[in-house]
Amino acid sequence: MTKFLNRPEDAVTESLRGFARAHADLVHLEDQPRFVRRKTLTPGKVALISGGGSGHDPMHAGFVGRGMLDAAVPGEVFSSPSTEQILAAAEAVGSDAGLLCIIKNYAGDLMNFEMAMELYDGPNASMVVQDDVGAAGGSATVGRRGVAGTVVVEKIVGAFAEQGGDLEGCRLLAESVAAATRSMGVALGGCRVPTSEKPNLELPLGEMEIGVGIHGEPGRRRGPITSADAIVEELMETLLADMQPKAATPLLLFINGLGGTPPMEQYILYDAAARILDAKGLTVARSIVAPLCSSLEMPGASITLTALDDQMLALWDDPVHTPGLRWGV
Amino acid sequence: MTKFLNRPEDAVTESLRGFARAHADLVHLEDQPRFVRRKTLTPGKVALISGGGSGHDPMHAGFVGRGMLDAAVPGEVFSSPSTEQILAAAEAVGSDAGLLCIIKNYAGDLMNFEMAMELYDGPNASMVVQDDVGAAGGSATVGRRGVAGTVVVEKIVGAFAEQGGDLEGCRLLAESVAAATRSMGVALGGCRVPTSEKPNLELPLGEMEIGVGIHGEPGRRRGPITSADAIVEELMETLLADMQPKAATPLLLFINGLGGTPPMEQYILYDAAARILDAKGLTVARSIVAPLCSSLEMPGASITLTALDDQMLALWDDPVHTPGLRWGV
Amino acid sequence: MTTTQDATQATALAILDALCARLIEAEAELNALDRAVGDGDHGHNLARAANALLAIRDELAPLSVPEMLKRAGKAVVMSVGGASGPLYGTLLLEQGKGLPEGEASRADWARAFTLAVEGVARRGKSAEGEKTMLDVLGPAARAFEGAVDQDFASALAALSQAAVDGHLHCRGLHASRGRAAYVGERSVGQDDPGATTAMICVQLVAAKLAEGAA
Amino acid sequence: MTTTQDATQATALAILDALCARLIEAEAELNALDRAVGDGDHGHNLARAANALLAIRDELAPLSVPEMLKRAGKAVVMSVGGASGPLYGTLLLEQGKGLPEGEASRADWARAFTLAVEGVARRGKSAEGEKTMLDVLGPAARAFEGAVDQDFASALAALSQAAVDGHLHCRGLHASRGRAAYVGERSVGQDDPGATTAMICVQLVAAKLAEGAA
Ligand SMILES: Nc1ncnc2c1ncn2[C@@H]1O[C@H](COP(=O)(O)OP(=O)(O)O)[C@@H](O)[C@H]1O
Ligand SMILES: Nc1ncnc2c1ncn2[C@@H]1O[C@H](COP(=O)(O)OP(=O)(O)O)[C@@H](O)[C@H]1O
Ligand SMILES: [Mg+2]
Ligand SMILES: [Mg+2]
Ligand SMILES: [Mg+2]
Ligand SMILES: [Mg+2]
Repeated sequence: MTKFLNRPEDAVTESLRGFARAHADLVHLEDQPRFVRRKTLTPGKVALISGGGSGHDPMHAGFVGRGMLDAAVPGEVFSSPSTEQILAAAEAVGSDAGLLCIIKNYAGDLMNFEMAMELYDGPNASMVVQDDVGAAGGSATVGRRGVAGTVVVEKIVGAFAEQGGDLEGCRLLAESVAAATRSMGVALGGCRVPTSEKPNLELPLGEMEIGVGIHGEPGRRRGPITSADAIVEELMETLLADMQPKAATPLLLFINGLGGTPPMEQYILYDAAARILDAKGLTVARSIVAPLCSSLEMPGASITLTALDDQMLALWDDPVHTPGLRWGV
Repeated sequence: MTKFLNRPEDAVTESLRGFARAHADLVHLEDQPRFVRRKTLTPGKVALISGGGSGHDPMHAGFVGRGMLDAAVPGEVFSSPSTEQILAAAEAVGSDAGLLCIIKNYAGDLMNFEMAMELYDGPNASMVVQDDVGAAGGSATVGRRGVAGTVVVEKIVGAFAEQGGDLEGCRLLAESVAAATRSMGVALGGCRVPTSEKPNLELPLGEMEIGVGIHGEPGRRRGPITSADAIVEELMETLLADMQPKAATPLLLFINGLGGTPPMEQYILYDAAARILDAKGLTVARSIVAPLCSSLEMPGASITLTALDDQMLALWDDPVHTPGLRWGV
Repeated sequence: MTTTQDATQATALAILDALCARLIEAEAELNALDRAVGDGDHGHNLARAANALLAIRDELAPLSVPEMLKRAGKAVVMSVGGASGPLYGTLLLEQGKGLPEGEASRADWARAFTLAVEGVARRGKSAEGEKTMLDVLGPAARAFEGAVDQDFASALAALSQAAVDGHLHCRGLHASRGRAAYVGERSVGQDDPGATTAMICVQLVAAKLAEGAA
Repeated sequence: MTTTQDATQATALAILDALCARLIEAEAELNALDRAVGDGDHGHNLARAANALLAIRDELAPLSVPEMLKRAGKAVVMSVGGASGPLYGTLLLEQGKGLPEGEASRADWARAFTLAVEGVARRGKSAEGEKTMLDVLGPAARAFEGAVDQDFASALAALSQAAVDGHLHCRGLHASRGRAAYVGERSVGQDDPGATTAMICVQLVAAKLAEGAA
């Protein structure tokens, strides 16, 4: 396989070992059951945990640190972590102030977090991110998938928890940010799970999948690759139609690389998206262009928009110091 | 082409426009002639400029900001910027304290920087990074290529200039850091320049190029892809044989993704490299794992080692606030 | 001297071994099915479940059958991950919980199976007709309970046939649960990975029990 | 009324136009040659040079030939980038500097060409034998200077032939300058992109002058 691997089954283990060592100033890796937690916890703070299948780095382990998560629970590649892992992470970082689980909307994640919280003994709450407007079906029954918008929730609520927000406040804020957030992706090719011989999403050369999920789930439309402007226009139209932001609302515009698309192209997409928002008289208040919720080496990108209110905007700007996201001095 | 593009010829222009807008708090883009400079210059500071072909993001434009570069001069993809561009950047950021050019060792970069400095009117100095031990030939006549080690030079000397280091001090430090730095890359596939129909570096599936350059230049050996451990061992043996670090020397271990290799694999490589250094009794003092000197979407990575002295170590830790590299609070 | 109790335990362990072997063997095939809905881990998840069970086999061996099922279910629930970990774990756990301690009749077994399938539906917040494992498990449980008064071979045949029919019917459904729900219309005509493993497991259990009964 | 001066200017402009057209046309082919050394921009760089010259054509047109060459060289040096921008720019600039203002003899042209090639070598800190454009330009300049006393057609033929021979000889060399130096032994047997453009340009200039002379 065209990958740097020893035994494919060990990919997540070795990668997390390297990750924990490279960022030993910020995080600590527990094994059996496996989770990543902050090196030093802040007593009395509401603890934030998230988790899900691996292969979306830096999400979530890369967001453990000051101003974001207290623990992250990585499953196998593209596979929900187990109940046991989530419970162990909760017990390690949960405080009397409470524990908030930020869950992406996938059946496995939902069930495992739910069962872990049934077993967890402290005050806790959960919220589910469902920001992906790209899929063809699903929303009526299972809701929408949780994708890159999760990073926005983790950043903003992470800052709020750091400032002393209480559990119910954190949960409500997380719900508000999630409700104000929409994402949609596009892939120009597939990605390969280390232990699989075949790619997830088999796209003929020159075709793209509009509305793709972060595991290569099919989207709403497949067709020949068109210009960056035309692609962005299709994504933005869908996002904006669903979101209906008011003209004065400050928007966060987040271009997320899916892994195989270099920064040069991510910035081309950003430029196209910003031009569209300008033309509609909408305001880009904050921007981020980076592969924060990736899909292994998938060539593709997603666009996330969040309609920020004043509180969210201030919390977005608050310092964050994690392996995968840093700012504020 | 499997890329997000409008007119391929406009890729660099549109991407830089997006970049400058997304990071308008930190940088400013000039056009005709084109360069990126800090939004606010620090008067009296030695100015640092670098530049080279585009396609290596975040290098160099992503390193413009506090604690690193004052200006970056991006050429077309994989092609040196022109004399005119470099001169314009120099004139925009150069100060009475002087201007230091950090140049990667490629004929075009050397000549264009040299000519620009012949025309530039203020105090200036230049230094050339040649850290790549991977190539088969070249070093006897043209020296070595400049690759990811350039980032280390820019970071450390950037911090020194910020602290008030003078021009000759900056130049000498840059030379010392460069002399203490070695890099070597490996590619598992090629990359495609937007305006080209064909990939740079045509590797049969399942083969790797050991010692590859950051434009897909052939390395010293081509062969079947082996395990991550075996690949890292080959790179590390070559680096360490050339470098001969003393056991007590604090090392910077920098795993650089070339673009198409996801963080999961970069951390697997880090883990392998760190284990090798441990086994040899060498000390990993600082670590960084990130695609900082990429080659478009090339699947591959490079390893950079720098033997840090106390001054370099302290300067490495100094705050840096650029679009592509941030830390320190 | 072998008691009925021993025989039942031995049968349960033999079925456990066979199931684990079969799931480990089917890993690649099940991953491929799951890849069609943009995922690809169903085979890994089930193989992980099988390995988790084999790892505690010595611990399971001396237990009574209901305790064995509960312990096995807990291990799968806790350690496997994915959607199928909790779901198949719940199936085992609830099957164990539904059996009386001591001697259990065939009717007890059938009843417990129905209760276990209901437990899965609760855990998944789902129902038959949504193109999941429930579209195999539900009909299978009903068929077994309906035929349990007949001779054992016929009851097992009905169980097995219902699983196959359920799997076939499931293929034509439009997914509204799990990852496949996002595929929309494109899911129609494709096999659901969880329904496929459910059929494989039901068939294997029926065949093993039939062997024992013959 | 057309003066000799006008005629020379017109010839120079005609050559400029032909060169630019030829380089723009050859872009893809030259990129392909450069890709073999892991780069792929030589064609772009030369096309950019051609376009930079076409963009200032109106400014060049009224200039004397030496001034025209200097202005053209400066434009290429300043605005093209890559290694070939400075090198070809220097070639034009030094050719212009090497010519006397006013009427220039063929010997003056040949001398200036030799000086210009020396300028390129200085700029590139390189010499013949390193598998670069110099391996075409050097022999071409010597051949022209050596044959300039013969009739013009023969001198041009010698110029053109030397470029072709230089290019062929260059193919067998081991690169020790430019990007190709890193390819090591693998460069032997491959054409150097800069040497190829040098041959194309020398041949085209010779052919154009021969037309004019005929
Ligand atoms: N809510 C649910 N209720 C019942 N079964 C479900 C549900 N969600 C998923 N499934 C079943 O689980 C199978 C997928 O299992 P698996 O691939 O192991 O987990 P994941 O979906 O987390 O990747 C589906 O094919 C389906 O049969
Ligand atoms: N130092 C040098 N001296 C002379 N010619 C050189 C030198 N370096 C490169 N060249 C020539 O330049 C050509 C490459 O030009 P180009 O591809 O445009 O620039 P770059 O090498 O910067 O990509 C080479 O084929 C070679 O002929
Ligand atoms: Mg999964
Ligand atoms: Mg080049
Ligand atoms: Mg699955
Ligand atoms: Mg080139």
